[in-house]
Amino acid sequence: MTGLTPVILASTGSPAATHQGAWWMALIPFLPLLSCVLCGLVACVRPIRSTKLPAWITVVSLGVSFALMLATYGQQREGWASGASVTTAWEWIHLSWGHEPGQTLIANFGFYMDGLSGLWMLFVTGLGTLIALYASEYMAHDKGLGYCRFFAAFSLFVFSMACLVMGDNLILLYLGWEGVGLCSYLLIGYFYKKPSAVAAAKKAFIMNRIGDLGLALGVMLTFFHFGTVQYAELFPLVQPHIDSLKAGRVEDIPLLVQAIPVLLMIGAFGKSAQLPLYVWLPDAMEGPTPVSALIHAATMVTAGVYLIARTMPLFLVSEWALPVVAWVGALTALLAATIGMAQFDIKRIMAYSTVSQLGYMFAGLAFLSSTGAAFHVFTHAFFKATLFLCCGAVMHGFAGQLDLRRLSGVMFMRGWLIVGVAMLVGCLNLSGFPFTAGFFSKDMILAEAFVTPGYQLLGWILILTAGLTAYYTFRVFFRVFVGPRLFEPGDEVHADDDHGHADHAHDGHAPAGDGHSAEPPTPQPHDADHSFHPHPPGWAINTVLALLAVLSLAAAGAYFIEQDRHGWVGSMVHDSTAAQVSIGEGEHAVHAAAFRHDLTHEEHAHATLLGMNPHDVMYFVSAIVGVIGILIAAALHGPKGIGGLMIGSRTEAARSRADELLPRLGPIPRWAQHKWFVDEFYEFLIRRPLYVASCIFHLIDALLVDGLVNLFGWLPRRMGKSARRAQSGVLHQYAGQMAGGLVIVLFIVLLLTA
Amino acid sequence: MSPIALLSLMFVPAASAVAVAAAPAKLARHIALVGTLFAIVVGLVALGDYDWSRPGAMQASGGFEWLPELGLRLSVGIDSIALLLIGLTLLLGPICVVASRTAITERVKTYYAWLLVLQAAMTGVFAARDLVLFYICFEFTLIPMFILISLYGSTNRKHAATKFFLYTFTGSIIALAGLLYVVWFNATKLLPTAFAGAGTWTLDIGVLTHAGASMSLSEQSWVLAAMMLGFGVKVPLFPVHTWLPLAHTEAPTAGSVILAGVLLKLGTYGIYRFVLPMTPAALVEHAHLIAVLAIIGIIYAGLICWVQRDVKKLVAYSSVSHLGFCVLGLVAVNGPGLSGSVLYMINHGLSTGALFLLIGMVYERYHTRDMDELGGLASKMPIWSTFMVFFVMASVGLPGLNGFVSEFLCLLGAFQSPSGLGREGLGATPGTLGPWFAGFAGTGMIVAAIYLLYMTGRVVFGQLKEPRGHHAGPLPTDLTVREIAVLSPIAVLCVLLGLYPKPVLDVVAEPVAAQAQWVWDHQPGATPAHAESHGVAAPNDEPPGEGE
Amino acid sequence: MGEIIHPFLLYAGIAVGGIGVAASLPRRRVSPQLLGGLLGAIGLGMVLLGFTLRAADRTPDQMPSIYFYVFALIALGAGLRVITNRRPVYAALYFILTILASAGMYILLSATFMAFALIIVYAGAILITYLFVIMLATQAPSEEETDSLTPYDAEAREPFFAAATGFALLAVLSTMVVSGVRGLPRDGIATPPANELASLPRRVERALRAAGTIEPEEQLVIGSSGLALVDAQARTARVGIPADGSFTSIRDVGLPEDLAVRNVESLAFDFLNRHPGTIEIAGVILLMAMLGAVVLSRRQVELDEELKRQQARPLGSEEMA
Amino acid sequence: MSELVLLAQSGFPAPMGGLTLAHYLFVSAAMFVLGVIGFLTRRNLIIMFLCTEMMFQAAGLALIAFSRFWLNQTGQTFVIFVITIAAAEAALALALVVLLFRKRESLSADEWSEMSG
Repeated sequence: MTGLTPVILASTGSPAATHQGAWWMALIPFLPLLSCVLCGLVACVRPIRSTKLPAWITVVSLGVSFALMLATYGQQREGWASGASVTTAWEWIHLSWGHEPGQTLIANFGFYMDGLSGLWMLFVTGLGTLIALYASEYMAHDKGLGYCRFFAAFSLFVFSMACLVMGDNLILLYLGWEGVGLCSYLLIGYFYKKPSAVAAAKKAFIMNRIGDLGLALGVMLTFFHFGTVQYAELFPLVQPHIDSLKAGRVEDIPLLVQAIPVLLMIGAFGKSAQLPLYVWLPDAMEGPTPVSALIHAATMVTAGVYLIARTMPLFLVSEWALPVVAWVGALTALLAATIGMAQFDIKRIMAYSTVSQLGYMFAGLAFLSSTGAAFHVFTHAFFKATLFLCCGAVMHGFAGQLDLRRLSGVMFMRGWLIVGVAMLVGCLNLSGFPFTAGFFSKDMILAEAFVTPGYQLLGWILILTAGLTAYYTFRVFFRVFVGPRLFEPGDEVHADDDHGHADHAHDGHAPAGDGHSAEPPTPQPHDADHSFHPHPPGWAINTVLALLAVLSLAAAGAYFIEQDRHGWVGSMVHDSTAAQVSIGEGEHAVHAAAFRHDLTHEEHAHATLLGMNPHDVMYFVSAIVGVIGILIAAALHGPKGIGGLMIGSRTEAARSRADELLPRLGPIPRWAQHKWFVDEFYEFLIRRPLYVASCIFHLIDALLVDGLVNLFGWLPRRMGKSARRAQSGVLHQYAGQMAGGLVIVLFIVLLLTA
Repeated sequence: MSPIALLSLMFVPAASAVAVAAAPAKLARHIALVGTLFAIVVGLVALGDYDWSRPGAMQASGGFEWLPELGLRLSVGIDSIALLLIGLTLLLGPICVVASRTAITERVKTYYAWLLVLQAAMTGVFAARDLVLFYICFEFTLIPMFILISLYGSTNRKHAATKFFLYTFTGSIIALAGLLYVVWFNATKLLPTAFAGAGTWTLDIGVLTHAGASMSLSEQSWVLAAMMLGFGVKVPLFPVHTWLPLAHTEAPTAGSVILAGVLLKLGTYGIYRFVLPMTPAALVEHAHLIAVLAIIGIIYAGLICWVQRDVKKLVAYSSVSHLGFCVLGLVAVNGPGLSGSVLYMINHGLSTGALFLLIGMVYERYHTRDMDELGGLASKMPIWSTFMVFFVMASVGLPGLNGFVSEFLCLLGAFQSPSGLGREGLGATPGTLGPWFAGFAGTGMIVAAIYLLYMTGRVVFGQLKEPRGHHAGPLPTDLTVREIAVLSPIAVLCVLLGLYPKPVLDVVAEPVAAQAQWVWDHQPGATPAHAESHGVAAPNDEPPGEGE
Repeated sequence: MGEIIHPFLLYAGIAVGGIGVAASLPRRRVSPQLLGGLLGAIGLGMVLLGFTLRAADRTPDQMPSIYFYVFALIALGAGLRVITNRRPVYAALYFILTILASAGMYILLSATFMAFALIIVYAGAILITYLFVIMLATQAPSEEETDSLTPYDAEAREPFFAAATGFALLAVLSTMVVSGVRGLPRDGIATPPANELASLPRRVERALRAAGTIEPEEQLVIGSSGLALVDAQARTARVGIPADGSFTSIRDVGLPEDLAVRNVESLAFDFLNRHPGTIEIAGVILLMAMLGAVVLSRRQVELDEELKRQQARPLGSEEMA
Repeated sequence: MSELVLLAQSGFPAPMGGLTLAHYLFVSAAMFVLGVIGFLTRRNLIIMFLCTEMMFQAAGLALIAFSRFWLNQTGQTFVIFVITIAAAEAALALALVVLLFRKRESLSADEWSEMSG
């Protein structure tokens, strides 16, 4: 033991110092849980089952939660600077098997509120409310049991997410972690009749489970080493290690402690869809679009970011954790962007862009820019939700059509303007167009890559990725929303007539094969199908989209509030356990790896990019890269003459200059379109061998293990069978055996007595 | 709480069994239901006297002379762990009776009578403080189960019943040999001055516990091997598990529920009650081996689940996988591990029992459990599907439901080890295993997700698929009120134990800590000073759970 | 072994006897019964001669009783005929002969009561029952085949194997006999005889009066246990004159030399006094046998054979898993 | 007191007369073996029972010889018992034989082998 004494707990002013929170803070998670139960009850009552009641219950409860969160913010914002507030609902796990430290496991249903949780909870509940409102219209065709199921799971998700974010210990975080996984499973598999949806749900859950195992082991190791899993006790115990890091004594930090973040990180990779566990997220687009927007874009997938930010002190003291996070993040960002460029399903493109952006956030964390990562999470939540909801609106209106080659000029159709504008706003944000929110948050991360020693290469990779992002984002926009008006309805066109029919799988994306074929589909003039008319979104969807578009632009404002503390987000993050590494701390950020790096390379010059301060120059670099990306997209996909741009050339829905260029690139686009065959790779390298192993085990079990048992049963049976012949039923034989036996026995007696 | 109360918990079902046998067949199930409910009432009344402040003590202990010439006493007594398991047994009683209503239509009297006898025997196992009483009850569970399987099972029932009987019987005979060695050792090798009861021919479990701990390491190892073989078959541990899928597949629904719910726990309870305290040194010495078997079981059985076509067989194999965690926690011999295991016994009984009930309900409607013939039942049976997903999630170990707490604690217990990866931290709990064991066992969580979701994906979700030539029976498409009533209490308990396991953990903590302390105090070369370092001041002279 | 019988004589005799018995067992074609009987007799003779020679070595003064040899030869010869005769009736009759010879040997052994009981119960009752049953249970001879010899009577089953087993048993048994007898005194008597006369006061008194040893007013003194006061060696008895429940002028008188317990008396004494439980058990056994015989011989409902067989099949053919 | 008197006192008037226990025991053994051989070789149920009776007889002879040898009556008492058993056995066995004969019209023991394993 290294003399870790509880004295540290007493150190006031540390971000880990806690004070009692208001009781109603516990309502923030439990209102959604109540809503979940109520939705379940509604499903049981036949007369009200097929109304929109579940949606309203959910919207109201989430709204109240959001209001409570705002109230909490207002009440406690000042307090967070001196420490988190904790509200304990009840004791959950409290097991004591000795009196020494480390022999009591306490994990309460306690809620921990500091800047980081506050930030997350604000957008979780806020976006949750908006998206629930959106979904109330979006899912209206499925009123009945499915509707109840959807909103029950939706509410349960918010509850789980709240537990994840607000939990005051790692085990409650784990509860939320798995809980959001469950809800994700249930909602991806919402259209349970579609085999692809069921498979995607399963894949998501299992992939997440792999990560969860890492997280669980990390939690156990934390408890094993520190004897507690409660943040309030844990982080003070980490402090000595950070101190020894600052003092340059890296070797004083035990290996065991360094292993904790490595395990936690696996969990984060799973939940946030990073390499190598990212493959579930694109498939998760099988779920209804609001789900994709809330869970698979805005909130759940950022849980990994939250985890790392929350346990940043642990990550700091590890030599390997943050570098791995950095590389994984950057490579994921690049890989996902390349795949996104080659997809045709707009929702999938958005999914890959999510993976890519998450990569940015991870890289940001690894560059010790928790603020940057958190800010990107914050802005990303808004603009990605906007993007997804726009895609959803398109899908809703065009009967499930998502193929960008079959849609064109949607923005100029009647009633679609709001959708188009919102989409444009989202795309600009995603591309990092100057002065949008995405622009500022992305820059923060990119600049930090050049500030932190040893990460320049990653910085360039991320800049390249930013360009690619701009390209594929606007590829969607140019193909689908502008240009000549044209559409083909999706495969749900006939189901349009019978709303509410259970078989009606609304969100199906383009039929399998279409998404993968390099050949553009044969355009079919829409008037060939007289029965179909796209129906523009209703008030709920429009309101939500408009609101979100505004919010996603307004999010940039957060950058300018409290500029001295790196914006509003920065100030929030600063008042949390992630604070140690917020930039501009005076004491400059260090972590073990960087420290090593410094030791080996004696020169500790201030980092520069192109000879200037990275933070300043990055505005220009990234703006230029983004704009170039947009221009390329416009040139390759943009319609002729749109918005005064002279470079566009597309006159038909499905034909663009890009299609002519594609063959020249050889097989690479095809490979990218097939997601670099990663799924197949996993299939052949992991799933298939595992399945074969299962079959072999099954055989072994039946033949060898059970065979041995049967052999043990067979032997006496065999012996009995052979001995059975002695029992012939013939009296003489028995008598002969008796007489012979008598002779033998007497003979033996004689021998013994002689 | 008096021993009379405990004995009456055995007596009530037994008397009801006689009543069922005597009454007309029409009344059989009503009498059985009343009997099991009455047993619960008796249990609750008796619980009023339970002293919650001393959960570790053997309460209600006492008994009657039985065959004094042979040293036999009808002595009973329970600590909180036995209390919990008896509670589980009592709870499953009426559930099984109600669940069998439509499934069993022939030879009704025999069925319910044996079901009740089974309950009496199971209660006896948990309540017994006398070795022979324990063993008689332990073995007596076989006969009713054998009859339930061989008379009311499906096609291959005779084979399954015989295999079940012979397999577990052989195992427990070997365990008995080990236990009798301890009896012999106590009577002949120990001086009467060693402790109260030493040097006499006694069958008192408490005395034998003391005697076992005084054996030499090699003796303990042999006794350990014998007992692990016996109890391991019952659990079932990896290489001796093959009777279980067969028995489960063939057994009637209620039989499966009891088999998974309680009978398997007899094995883990035996390990807890006998193996741990009687052979402490050998257990710590060989814990690795047992743990490796448990881990192989977890992964191996889990993967086998994946390729099953029969839903019931899948769940049966999942029991093998799940109980691997339980054994892992037991052999880790520390607070979290043991608490987790005890909790696991309860939780597995609830969630797997419920899964068997659900499968039985589908089987009653479709007369098949083949995943190739069934699918997408969510659209036809939404209530059933909701329950199914719920219990699958409980079984997967989703936090917030019951399975998680126990699974996590088992793994946490396995994680703790003084010989782990450098022990600089506060993790001062002794343990026999180490992080690697927890890591490998943890992959079982992934495997569990794989096979259970695979099953859910096929049976609950997907396109509706019904067996060809299916005719709707007398039962409605979705669950009836009776079936919902059967499942609901289990579901409620699952949520309660998942969100608020504290009451259970509280009562479990003390006996479990004493048990672990006992084991660590009886290591070769363990001194009170050593015991001090484990966090308990006084050297522990009382066997865990001794004294009223 | 040498002091009881020469081993060669014993084993050679047994072997010759065995060959004789094997030869004389009924066989379908040739069964040289005469030769077999002769060989058997030679074997028996060799063994008995062996015993007698050694016995004579030790007590040259006593002539062996010729009756024993006669009875032994008759008993065993008739026994051989029982097992070799093809006709059950003759076999039963020969068995009566065996019993009679045995009874003779009983008399030689001073077991007179048992000898007669044997003849009455065995030869008289049991064997006659056998004869009845043999007559009852014989197929009526058909017209063409007056001399109906059933096939199962005509042929012995594995005669050589059986004879070999049997005579191996004999060899082992006689070896045991010889080695067991070796250490015992030649004529027995180790235990002092039980003072049975004490239990027979009236008979003793009658003998004393007949011999005139006591006065008419004198009576045998009866002890508190109801036994006469006869001394341990059965030489004297105590007599006295009864007066008011007690005896006066008590004296010991010698018993007559010829006063002896008769065989039947001592047997009855032993039987009733020392083995009362045995009688009870024997009675119960006889009762049960009677009940059993009644139940068995009652005419039963005739079930079709095939039907029964089918009913029996499922139980018999049940495969153990 | 002469040996004869002693004998008489025990109810055994006659002397052994140059014979030994071994004589009788051998004859008894030989008779027993004849019974065994008969039981093994003959197929007629009645003769088989006769053979068992012969074995009883042999046992009785040995018991009487022992009784004489030890000068007590226990052996003879036992023979009474043996005769009782023999009678009971004869009654039951013959009843069975009659029963069996009624079923199969044959006395062959080979006819009855239902108990084959």
